Amino acid sequence: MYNEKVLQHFKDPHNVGTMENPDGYGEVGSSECGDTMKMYIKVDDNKITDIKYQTYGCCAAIASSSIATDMALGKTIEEAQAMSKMDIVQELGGLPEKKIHCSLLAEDALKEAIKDYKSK
Amino acid sequence: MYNEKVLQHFKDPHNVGTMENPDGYGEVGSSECGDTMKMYIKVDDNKITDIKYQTYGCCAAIASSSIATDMALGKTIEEAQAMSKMDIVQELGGLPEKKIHCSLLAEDALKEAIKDYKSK
Amino acid sequence: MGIYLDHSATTYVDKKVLAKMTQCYSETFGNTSSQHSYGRDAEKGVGAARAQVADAIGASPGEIYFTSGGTESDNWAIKGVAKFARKGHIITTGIEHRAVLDTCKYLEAKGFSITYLPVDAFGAVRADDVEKALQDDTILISIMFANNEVGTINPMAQIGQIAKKHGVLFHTDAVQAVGHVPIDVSAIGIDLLSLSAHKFYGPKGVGALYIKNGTNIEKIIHGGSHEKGMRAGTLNSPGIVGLGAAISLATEVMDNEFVKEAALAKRLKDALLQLPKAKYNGHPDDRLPGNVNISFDGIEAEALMLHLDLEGIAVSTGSACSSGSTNPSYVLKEMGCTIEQARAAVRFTIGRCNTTKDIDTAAKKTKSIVEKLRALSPLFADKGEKNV
Amino acid sequence: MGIYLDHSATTYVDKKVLAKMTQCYSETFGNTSSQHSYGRDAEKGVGAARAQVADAIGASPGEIYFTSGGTESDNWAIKGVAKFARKGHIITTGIEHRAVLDTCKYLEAKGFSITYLPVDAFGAVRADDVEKALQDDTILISIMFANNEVGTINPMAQIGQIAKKHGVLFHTDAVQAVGHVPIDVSAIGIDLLSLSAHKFYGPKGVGALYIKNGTNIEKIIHGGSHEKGMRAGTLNSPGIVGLGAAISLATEVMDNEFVKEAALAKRLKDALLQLPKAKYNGHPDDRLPGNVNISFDGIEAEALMLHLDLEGIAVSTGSACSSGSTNPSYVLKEMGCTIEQARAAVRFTIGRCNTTKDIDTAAKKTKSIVEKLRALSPLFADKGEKNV
Ligand SMILES: Cc1ncc(COP(=O)(O)O)c(C=O)c1O
Ligand SMILES: Cc1ncc(COP(=O)(O)O)c(C=O)c1O
Repeated sequence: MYNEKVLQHFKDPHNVGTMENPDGYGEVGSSECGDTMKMYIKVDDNKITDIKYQTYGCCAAIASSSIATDMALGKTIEEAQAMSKMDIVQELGGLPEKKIHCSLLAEDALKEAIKDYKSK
Repeated sequence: MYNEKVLQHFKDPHNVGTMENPDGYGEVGSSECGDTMKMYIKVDDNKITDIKYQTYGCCAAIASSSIATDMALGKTIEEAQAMSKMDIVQELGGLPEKKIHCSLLAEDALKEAIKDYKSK
Repeated sequence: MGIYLDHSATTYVDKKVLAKMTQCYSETFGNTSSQHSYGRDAEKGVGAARAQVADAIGASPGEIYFTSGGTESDNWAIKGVAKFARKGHIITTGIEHRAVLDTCKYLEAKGFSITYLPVDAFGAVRADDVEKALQDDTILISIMFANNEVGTINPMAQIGQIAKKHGVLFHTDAVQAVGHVPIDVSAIGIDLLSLSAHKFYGPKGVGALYIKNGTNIEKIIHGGSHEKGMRAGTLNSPGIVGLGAAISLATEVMDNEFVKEAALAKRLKDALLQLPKAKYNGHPDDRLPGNVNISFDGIEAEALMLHLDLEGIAVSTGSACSSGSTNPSYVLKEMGCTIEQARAAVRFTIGRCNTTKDIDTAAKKTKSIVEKLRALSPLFADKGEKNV
Repeated sequence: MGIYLDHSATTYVDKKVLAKMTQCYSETFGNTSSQHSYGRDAEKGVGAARAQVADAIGASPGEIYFTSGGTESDNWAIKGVAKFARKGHIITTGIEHRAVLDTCKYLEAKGFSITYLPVDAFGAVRADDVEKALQDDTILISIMFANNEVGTINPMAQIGQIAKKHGVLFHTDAVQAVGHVPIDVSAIGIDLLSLSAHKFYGPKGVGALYIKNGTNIEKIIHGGSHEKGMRAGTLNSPGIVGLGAAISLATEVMDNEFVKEAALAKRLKDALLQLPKAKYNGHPDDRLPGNVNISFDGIEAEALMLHLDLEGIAVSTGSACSSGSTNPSYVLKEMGCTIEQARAAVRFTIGRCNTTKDIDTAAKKTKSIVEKLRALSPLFADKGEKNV
């Protein structure tokens, strides 16, 4: 049901962890399925230079978190803000239809973190 | 479903045939299932000395006809008249329950033939 | 080894099909609902089978629902449509399999009205009759593709057109036809089609119902979300894999088998009709290739069948003398046969394994047994008449 | 080779059972309705299987009706009794399999009234509650023998006595129990019992319904006079022979298997409960021997299950995040678990092939994956608390 790339990210997710004094912090919970994510970003010169997260959720949620943070790293704030859940799903090479909503968690957490950064 | 003895009589029925100038003749048709039997007897000194029949019917009807005529041969008229379908079934070593009624044909035909003989 | 000439009753499972099933019983044995690799492997097998079944009848895989056999498929199609509609009129025929007839009788007792169409002397429904029977509240036409006793094939394309023209759902019990004659549900205009694996060298206890996308039908087995929530129960994946393999194989060999079986059937028919007073039942051409059904005047079919059995030859009879009353084939009676003719009818159904030698042996034995039984029979007097 | 710890989902078919089935698929393949030797041989196999099933549960062969599996048996038992009664009240529980629950919901929509009894924290129904729920118009009590998720066994003897005392029919879904724990329908006072072969090393797609002689029940599949006119359809004789062989074998090895599986389950449980914040679900003693169900705080069961799968270990989870909403196990919720606990529950079900080594490997891998997932989880903070 999950493709190889999804399973790879699920098995060894990238960028896992927390951050002391992040420039931006976002926390979201999916009302749909109870998945939860905390995201931490470090921003330098309008670019995301470090990113960390913790995720509680299924395989799709974990893999989406991993690849979304990979994708965001190095991007400008504007570029990162433009990322949608479908970009994440595409980068993963697809998710089962029922699981597509799980990737929204990463999109939302990233947006929250950026919002927090901007508000400072 | 049928035992060996039944199948043996069915395969090679005894006493099949017709008779010129029988001493008694009976013809019966089962209203239940359309089976038909014609029976011919020769009587000498109150004993059945020859017996022949034709039967249209299933395996149980044919086997019953065969063994019933075997049983009747050599019997006195009174003994033959006393034969019931259950005697026939027993001599055959049993019939499937649904098929027990088929042996009535032979009993009835024999009784008809005896009646005909007596009426002469 | 015996000679099996009862392939319409059931078939053995083809060796290649069985090998696939065995693998599935012992290795890819997972529950298709499980998300681990055992479950995914089982699901892969079921998915492939779904595509194979769809391919064989011109459907798409999403329109194939697996069941426990032809009987359940028939029950589901008819009750499922009736339940959705809640009330109305159903058109069927008097020669359907009991899985259809008894289901219709059950619905009749529940307040549905049913028309049982007559058939012609060959056992075929007239398309005209179907159209004439239509009512404003007709919810379903259920007419079998090919009859199980005499093999006659109904005018499916014409009936399909009528159903489409009047917007009425069309179900066909194609249990005897699938795997033996070409079927294209969309070309014909079929909305629901029942099939069963054990009639084409697949396993018993597994079948399918084709449900055209968008058809208004309810489920009849509740629990679980299997088969898109339409048929609950752990999927019989080995059986389904067997069904898929069997239908593919049947499609592959269909043309050759048709020609072979039809030739053997003709050979058997020609040999048996040399007997006087032997009546050939069913359509001369529009019939299943392997079916030969003949009434031998003056004999009782069960007796002939059992004699052949004692010689190692398996055939079948429509009628059976049981429970104190004979039930001569209602199919033959509907076709206008007398009760005597119906009681005298024997069905030979030729299959993949049969050879010319089988047929010649069967014909020879049949002839001598018929003669023997006729000699025993008070009903038969050969007056040298021609066959009818 | 992987480690299969999902035997409650389904089992592989035992080699000896499969050999019997294979013989039946290719040699004694006749239709049991046929009167020739092929049919009689098939019927002999089915008759023997019927006696084997009857023996295993303390019934007589005439009380065993073959079906397409546990789901159909459950549907038949409940709808069949309801149809006969026409109206009335049914008592069941909130932790039944969906084959029972969905059938009850269907009947509820048709006007029957249903009581869904609660269970205690271990997942067991209280016999008292059953008695209290009885109404004048109660037509059926349907309570599962053992639960499929947590393995808890219900107080069957007490419920049987209550049913008998009040003259109410008693059905039990014993799909998980048959072949694993001793069952005697007459000693317990069961009127209807569902079982399914694929839960005890028999084939999928075949099951049985025990119907005590004299029980008022209607059929749900129409057509043909198979199974004394109660379940139409060509008998799945190879499947039935497999069911018979499997149930005999299961009865034979039951005592040894029970002891072995219970010991392995204890070993696994003890190992896993070394993890902090791991909650053992279900009854400590009155449960199926091979079942271990544990909630690991702060993790999502699907993630644990998939990680184990990547390591070749097959386990199952009650909950699944699908269609935009998580459906945490209703069984665990009924037992009083929080949604988080329900989402964190993983079921290990040990079977005939498992070894101590399997268990130790599974325990080790599970522990390290749980730790890894907890490190990833924003919800888990190990505060060194004791397990509950
Ligand atoms: C025309 C027809 N319909 C339905 C059935 C029932 O199919 P199954 O035996 O798979 O239940 C049969 C065969 O038994 C059949 O010949
Ligand atoms: C308790 C219980 N009842 C019913 C069923 C359904 O049985 P089947 O899969 O044979 O339809 C299952 C298993 O799937 C079960 O565990």
